[in-house]
Amino acid sequence: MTDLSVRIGTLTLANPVMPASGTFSEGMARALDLNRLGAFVTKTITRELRLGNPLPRVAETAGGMLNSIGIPSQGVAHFLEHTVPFFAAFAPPLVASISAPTAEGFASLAAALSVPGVAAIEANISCPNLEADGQAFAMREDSTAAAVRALRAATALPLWVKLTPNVGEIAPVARAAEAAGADALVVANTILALSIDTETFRPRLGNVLGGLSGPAIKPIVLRQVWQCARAVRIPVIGCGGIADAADAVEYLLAGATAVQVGTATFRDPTAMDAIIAGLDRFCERHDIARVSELTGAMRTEETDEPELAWVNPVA
Amino acid sequence: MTDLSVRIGTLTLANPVMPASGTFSEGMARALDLNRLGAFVTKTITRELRLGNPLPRVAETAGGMLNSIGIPSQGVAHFLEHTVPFFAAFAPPLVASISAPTAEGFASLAAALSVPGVAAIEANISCPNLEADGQAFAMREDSTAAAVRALRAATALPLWVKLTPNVGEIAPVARAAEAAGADALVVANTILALSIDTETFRPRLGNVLGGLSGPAIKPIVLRQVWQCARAVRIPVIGCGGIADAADAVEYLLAGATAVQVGTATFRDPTAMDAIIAGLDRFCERHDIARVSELTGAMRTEETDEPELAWVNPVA
Amino acid sequence: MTGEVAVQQTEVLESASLNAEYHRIRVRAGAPASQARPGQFFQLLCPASPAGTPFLRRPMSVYGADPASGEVSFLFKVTGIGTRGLAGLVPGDRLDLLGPLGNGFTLEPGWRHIVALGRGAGLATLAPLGAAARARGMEVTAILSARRPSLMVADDAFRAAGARVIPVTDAEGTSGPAHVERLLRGMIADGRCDALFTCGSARLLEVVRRLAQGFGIPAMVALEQQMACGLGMCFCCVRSFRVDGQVLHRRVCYDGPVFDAREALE
Amino acid sequence: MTGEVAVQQTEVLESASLNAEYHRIRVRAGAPASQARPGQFFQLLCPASPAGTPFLRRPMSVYGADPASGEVSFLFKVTGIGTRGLAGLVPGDRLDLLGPLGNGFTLEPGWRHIVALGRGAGLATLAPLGAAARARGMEVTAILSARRPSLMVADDAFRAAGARVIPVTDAEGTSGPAHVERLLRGMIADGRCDALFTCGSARLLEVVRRLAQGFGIPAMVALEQQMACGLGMCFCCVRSFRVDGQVLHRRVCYDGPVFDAREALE
Ligand SMILES: Cc1cc2nc3c(=O)[nH]c(=O)nc-3n(C[C@H](O)[C@H](O)[C@H](O)COP(=O)(O)OP(=O)(O)OC[C@H]3O[C@@H](n4cnc5c(N)ncnc54)[C@H](O)[C@@H]3O)c2cc1C
Ligand SMILES: Cc1cc2nc3c(=O)[nH]c(=O)nc-3n(C[C@H](O)[C@H](O)[C@H](O)COP(=O)(O)OP(=O)(O)OC[C@H]3O[C@@H](n4cnc5c(N)ncnc54)[C@H](O)[C@@H]3O)c2cc1C
Ligand SMILES: Cc1cc2nc3c(=O)[nH]c(=O)nc-3n(C[C@H](O)[C@H](O)[C@H](O)COP(=O)(O)O)c2cc1C
Ligand SMILES: Cc1cc2nc3c(=O)[nH]c(=O)nc-3n(C[C@H](O)[C@H](O)[C@H](O)COP(=O)(O)O)c2cc1C
Ligand code: FES
Ligand code: FES
Repeated sequence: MTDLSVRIGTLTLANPVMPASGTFSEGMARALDLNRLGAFVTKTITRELRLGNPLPRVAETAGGMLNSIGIPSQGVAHFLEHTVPFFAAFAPPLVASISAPTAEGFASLAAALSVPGVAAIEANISCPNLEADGQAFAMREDSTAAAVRALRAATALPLWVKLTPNVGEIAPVARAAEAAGADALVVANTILALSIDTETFRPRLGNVLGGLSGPAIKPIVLRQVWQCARAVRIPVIGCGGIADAADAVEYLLAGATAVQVGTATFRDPTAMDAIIAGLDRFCERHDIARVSELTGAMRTEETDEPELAWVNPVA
Repeated sequence: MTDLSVRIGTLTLANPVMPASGTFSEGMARALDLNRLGAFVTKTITRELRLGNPLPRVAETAGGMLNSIGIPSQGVAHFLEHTVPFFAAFAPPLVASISAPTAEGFASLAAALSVPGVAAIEANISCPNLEADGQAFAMREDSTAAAVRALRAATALPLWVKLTPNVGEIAPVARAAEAAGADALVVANTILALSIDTETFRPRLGNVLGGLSGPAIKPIVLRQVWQCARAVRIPVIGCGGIADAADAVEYLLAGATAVQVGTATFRDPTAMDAIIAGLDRFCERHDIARVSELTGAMRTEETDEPELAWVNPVA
Repeated sequence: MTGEVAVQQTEVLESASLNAEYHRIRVRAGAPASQARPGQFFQLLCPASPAGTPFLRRPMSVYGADPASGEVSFLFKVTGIGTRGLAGLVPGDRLDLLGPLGNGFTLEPGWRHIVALGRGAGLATLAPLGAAARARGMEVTAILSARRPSLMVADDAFRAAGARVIPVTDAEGTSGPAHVERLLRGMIADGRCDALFTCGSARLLEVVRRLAQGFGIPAMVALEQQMACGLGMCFCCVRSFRVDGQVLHRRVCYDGPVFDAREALE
Repeated sequence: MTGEVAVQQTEVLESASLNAEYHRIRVRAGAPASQARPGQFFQLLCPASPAGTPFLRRPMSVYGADPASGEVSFLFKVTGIGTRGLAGLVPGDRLDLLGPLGNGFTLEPGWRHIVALGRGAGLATLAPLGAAARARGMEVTAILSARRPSLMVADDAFRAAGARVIPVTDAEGTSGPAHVERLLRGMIADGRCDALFTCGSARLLEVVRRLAQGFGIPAMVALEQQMACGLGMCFCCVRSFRVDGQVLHRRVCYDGPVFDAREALE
């Protein structure tokens, strides 16, 4: 038996595997023993009630899928009255994902959710910032810092900040979030993408653009996790295309302390269960006592001065 | 018979399908009638002789591949003495892809290659800029503008500028290239990525990081082509994950005037031939007389004010 | 949604093309799959085929499920890459099911006569209702609609269950909503319509909704929507409902796929 | 590189497991594939299997090619997802080949006795050389190296062609470079080694290079390297060579895979 526990700041998780926001809800209890999971991360909520984006909301692509669900939110009251009590019956800690159009909005929502039963706040700052022309907060260091500072002042709960992969360089954004008081980073949300039906000439999503997730994005997000983990001291939670235990190990080796699983759950709602069991077996096979030893354990040799590459390590 | 010809600035191509730089060389003549192609785009060359990156140089991923070939360049003399004469025997125009570590280096290389037999210059500005801490030129508007301005002054040949997808927002970079004198944009190069062997704990590429290409990236680059085509008036040449005629049509609908095919050629060196034939059939089936009518023909309806999405159209 | 849900590897026992458009497969599944009730569905991991590799699962109603033999069957229209892959299965192949999912049809003990009204692939969803209602001693009338007689499916299943089948088709000019409404009004007048069940046609749903509201008859509709998770987690499968004058979204996979026909919009 | 290259859909005629590690398949291909010469190779689009879906093609030497019957065969070690998929093929399945690719071995008319020296999967590459040399009236000695006798392959092909086979194995302690070098020096002394051919072992290449340089004997090595395009376009398959005191890169797929053994590094 491997010691699968990991520490994310002050929070200790029984194992490093948890669902990604928006791909998990009460319904999973039908297919999986929820007590197996390292934590629960709920669908992003906003303060207001919202219906979400026009349909169709998902489309298939090679090795992945696009979605533009939007945030169909039932608001704070519903979350406190239904979601928190439902998950209180289980052992893993509950992480509440939130979003807002302003830094102040983030802060007040985090404050409203800082109640017993909520173990941490995950701030989904990949959403558009109304104070910056609708650009996502996480696309810029300054707007990231502003949102995280406001959040930090508003809650004593552990604060996880979820970054967007839609940036040229993610390390500076990661550093800005850390400096502003984040306890952990979640890397990353979906990659902005487009798919067009060549028979109808129409976009395949009602919202035109959507977010790409699934195995297709794994090498990209893995690179960003590696870049972030080298840039900050706080834990990084990897998220992007993880479907099996080997994928999870790859993220840990790149520097992640824990992982979130999203799209894989749609193909197999028991995927996280298999990943947890697989991590245990992997560590036993490699004679590793604690799964946390894998974090950042990628081996790179000193090579000769690498030549300038046309595609270049930017960090 | 559809009219497959397209115009890229002053250059008219017999059809919109050409190879992507680095995935094409004389060797393809063994498998394909080169006269079928819309143009030839050669592997990026530099002024100096170079060996390229350490091995392994490629790795497989879900729906795609990573590469870190680097630019093993035999230099200008070899290009003028061997490459130009070889392709002179064929009808399609020859586009010379170049790279350099400084704006001045780009300019002098372009000047050296502005010879009869070279129909256009493709500037691969996804390479690191020695004057900006090794960041790729195409990651910033200012360095893009500087490189393109220097190139524009150095050559009278049509100037294609190949952008990097590794940016948060590509439209401003596209506009900077246009304003500085680019005749066309190639969108885009590979996406920076990482893959780790979980048995050896080592990166799968000798260079650690590499560029992701193939079907996995199609929805991402398609989105960027759409964003660029809306941002500029010059033609956009789409490049990323195109493997069949439907993929090519998707790019045209998103706003591309022509397409480049890279990785698909590795699985099937006759892929471009099939794409050209497929475009012809597609247009006939849809009663479209000229393939150029497809450019930008994606239909988007006026929808109700879309709700703010957690993943948001940024352009 | 009720009951246990599992990912199951099943074995294909039969795979048969029924006509130009429809196909049926039967698999050996065991519990809990074979305990699926009429109106419930499964998410099928369709095999790759030359048509392509489906990434998402495909929702498919249970056409037949027998807890005794452990067998489950599906009847489907071959439309895109997923169903084309399914139709290529041969006996001995494996098929990966997730389910049973969703809330099935309910049959109130007091009903003596129910009417099922469907079209196209919707007939596959309604089919198991025939036997279930008959087993509870109810009379069943099935008005089955298709483009032409040769594309009719599930009529045999209804007949085998002892239902009265009224086929209507475009080719014969009998499938229009006006004609169907006349048939239904006749049954209601005769007291032979204690509940209405529909699937597969927006126009027929419109007729059902009008009659259910007008005559106060319980009416259920099984709705379709593209799905990713099938477990209520992703919110891609919502449809609009009017409840107490307000429009709201419900998830077909989790809140349905069977809904009160009087509330379903479009 | 010479000759026409084509993408061909072939039909698997035979698929046989040879021992714990090696597998052989034979396909019906027709021209130009069946005109492949010893040392040339194909890029195989290996089928998906439970082990995974290979994205890139896999290089595989021609083990046998017969223009008369149009058949081509491959002998390979089952190592990763590509070769595992290949080993799962059964007669009647399709296999997509790209080739023939690369420059094969050359046999100079003046040679009377050649020596082939290989190990492991490299034996598959050398195998067709036996028949080709015999057909040109040359004597062939094949020193075939394996970990243990039960993992030896291609010895039957050499014997069938009329070659003299000297098996050497780790298990029997006969495969060390020193012993092999003694065997070779003996043949050279006897005048029975006009040219050397090697594949599959860096240590054996080292021996060959030393003897070739020392005695001025022509020597060829077939090298391996991971490939993407197979047509000289991508530069992922380079290896290092020392030519006129300078180290340079050559592409295994296009400039090779057969090279002058005296120039090949490591
Ligand atoms: C609860 C439920 C039960 C169903 N039961 C049946 C049945 O018993 N028999 C039958 O023939 N069909 C049934 N359908 C429809 C069936 O799911 C689709 O025909 C099927 O998903 C098409 O997949 P494809 O890959 O062949 O088509 P494609 O057009 O290639 O599919 C592309 C995407 O659209 C989705 N999609 C396409 N059409 C539909 C549709 N009508 N409903 C939902 N998603 C769709 C697919 O799932 C996939 O995600 C049911 C749908 C639902 C929601
Ligand atoms: C010109 C040439 C001829 C060859 N002929 C034979 C032969 O006749 N019999 C035989 O058993 N093997 C031969 N090989 C080696 C064979 O190509 C590899 O064993 C095979 O590619 C492994 O693929 P895999 O997916 O099973 O392994 P994986 O380890 O999953 O492959 C991962 C990647 O590494 C590459 N790779 C792994 N091992 C090798 C290798 N030794 N050489 C080149 N690429 C490799 C694969 O092609 C793939 O791209 C030859 C190689 C070359 C270059
Ligand atoms: C259907 C769907 C809905 C999502 N909703 C949210 C959300 O509400 N909030 C959020 O932060 N991320 C959301 N995501 C992104 C995921 O949490 C995750 O970051 C992304 O899908 C990448 O991981 P994966 O490849 O494992 O799916 C959603 C993803 C999907 C596929
Ligand atoms: C092996 C390989 C080598 C490449 N070399 C170059 C290069 O030298 N210059 C360049 O601009 N792009 C290079 N590229 C990028 C391609 O031109 C293209 O932009 C990218 O692969 C995306 O297209 P694809 O998905 O069709 O392959 C290379 C790509 C690959 C796979
Ligand atoms: S399919 Fe995910 S909520 Fe219905
Ligand atoms: S495999 Fe592409 S150059 Fe050799």
